[in-house]
Amino acid sequence: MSEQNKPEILKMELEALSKNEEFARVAVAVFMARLNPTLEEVDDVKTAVSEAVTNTVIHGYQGNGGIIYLEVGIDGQEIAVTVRDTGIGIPDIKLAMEPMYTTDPDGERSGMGFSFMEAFMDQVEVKSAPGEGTVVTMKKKING
Amino acid sequence: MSEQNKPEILKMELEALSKNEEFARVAVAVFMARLNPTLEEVDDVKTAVSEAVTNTVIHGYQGNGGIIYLEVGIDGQEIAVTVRDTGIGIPDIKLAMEPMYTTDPDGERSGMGFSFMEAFMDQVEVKSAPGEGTVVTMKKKING
Amino acid sequence: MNQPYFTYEAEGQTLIVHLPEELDHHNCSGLKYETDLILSENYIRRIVFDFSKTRFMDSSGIGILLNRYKQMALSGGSIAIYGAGPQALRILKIGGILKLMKLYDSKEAAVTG
Amino acid sequence: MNQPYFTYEAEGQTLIVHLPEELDHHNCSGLKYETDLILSENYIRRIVFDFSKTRFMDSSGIGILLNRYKQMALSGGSIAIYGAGPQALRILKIGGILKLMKLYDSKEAAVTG
Ligand SMILES: Nc1ncnc2c1ncn2[C@@H]1O[C@H](COP(=O)(O)OP(=O)(O)O)[C@@H](O)[C@H]1O
Ligand SMILES: Nc1ncnc2c1ncn2[C@@H]1O[C@H](COP(=O)(O)OP(=O)(O)O)[C@@H](O)[C@H]1O
Repeated sequence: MSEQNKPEILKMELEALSKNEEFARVAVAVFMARLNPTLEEVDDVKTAVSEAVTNTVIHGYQGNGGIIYLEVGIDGQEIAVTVRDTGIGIPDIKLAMEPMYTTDPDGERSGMGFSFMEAFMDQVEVKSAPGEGTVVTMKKKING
Repeated sequence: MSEQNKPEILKMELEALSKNEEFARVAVAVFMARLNPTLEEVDDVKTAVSEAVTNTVIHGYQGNGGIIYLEVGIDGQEIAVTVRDTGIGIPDIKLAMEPMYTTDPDGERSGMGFSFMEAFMDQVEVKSAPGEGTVVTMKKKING
Repeated sequence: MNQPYFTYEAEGQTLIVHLPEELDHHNCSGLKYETDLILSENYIRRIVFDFSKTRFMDSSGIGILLNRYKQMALSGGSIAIYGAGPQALRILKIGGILKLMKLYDSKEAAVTG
Repeated sequence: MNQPYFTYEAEGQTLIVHLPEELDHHNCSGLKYETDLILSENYIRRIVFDFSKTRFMDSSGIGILLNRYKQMALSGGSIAIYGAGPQALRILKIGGILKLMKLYDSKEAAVTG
């Protein structure tokens, strides 16, 4: 197998600061360039990453900071992004994933984060335990 | 202290593949954007990162792959980049850092990697042990 | 990282909000406070959002639009949008915003209505 | 990631090498083999390196230039450069290349010498 085709993985640990939301989505966009994605595919993944990372900052760590664990796997033409936090966790995942559902107190959130992840990726899986944290895994086939 | 001024750290683990040389330097460039660097300062850091990462791929892991550990710290206006491998290590660091010195067998290397790191960063520190690996730490004040 | 923040412009009873290049949670943080202040001190009948610099937007942008929509709906005012590029347009569509706010081709058209 | 590789162009006894956007170890990998092949099959008296697309270059680029310089010096040929932007220019200077190869303003000037 040539260097081109082997499965690859990138791991990042970044701080749950709102300014890292942009860094995270741009880093994933740069990394996935090797799949020769279309501009629209890059935007799709950037948006989904932005949603998941923003959620760790606001909801997982409630603005108090912490570490965001980001993993990007590339296997053939599929990209898998995992965003993990060790924050407060989600008591009811099904409810949390409903469109427009938000626990945001200041009312500026739309509750559409999970809907966007689902709209822009082929597959979204959420695992969470209250008090332990949340893992969001998203996959998408890049046709280019 | 506001979110703007706290020391920050970013950790990455990426595979020692030559295509990750570009990813690494671009990721660091994107991360340091928050310091409002000049274009020239960004190029300086990109070049130094490219040298250190390329060395892990070619020399540290001798083209056989492995993990590159990249850390970027920001403290005030100073950026610190650490590039670590667990490869073959460097028997004589002083010799290795001499301009034009290279152990490259196919003769396409210039032996200027360390010289460039020193030219473009304020400070370069190399720690290495044969059979254990190499750590290159580079610092630069960003004036913007 | 250029133009990270909102800039505001008033034209009569219309408030024009120039959105940043990256319309995400980080860059949205000050908007609620700032627009609340402007709306409380001025008689504003219409808010026009200028997307012409915006290259990226996520659901945080939808949140701020929905909330301004509710504010204006309460006071009988209106909201318009112009300048959205392909990425923002997709987000605005999927986020249901285009059912609530009219999209115009230019600033002039958006202000006039 | 556009234009990752070298392209070659022949003009009489001159070989023009169009360098990639990112002139690093990854993108340099095929050059030695390719130029060796071209030099062995053609009578080349001059190599002209076109930097006009190159936005980034590191010491890997210096390595390939120095080696082509040695090859040409052995056969009595020459090397020229054109199109270098600010980043490449700094690297070429610090790498000592500008003492060995002449820098021209245009392709025509570089080919003519
Ligand atoms: N990483 C997380 N940690 C804890 N709770 C989360 C996390 N991600 C999402 N949630 C919960 O799920 C809800 C819905 O999330 P989402 O659909 O992204 O909308 P929004 O971010 O606008 O609230 C959030 O309001 C929050 O209660
Ligand atoms: N990470 C590393 N692991 C092992 N050896 C290294 C490493 N980095 C540098 N070296 C040694 O130091 C020498 C000089 O490195 P450098 O100045 O970057 O020049 P070049 O990469 O062109 O050889 C290399 O040829 C190699 O022998």
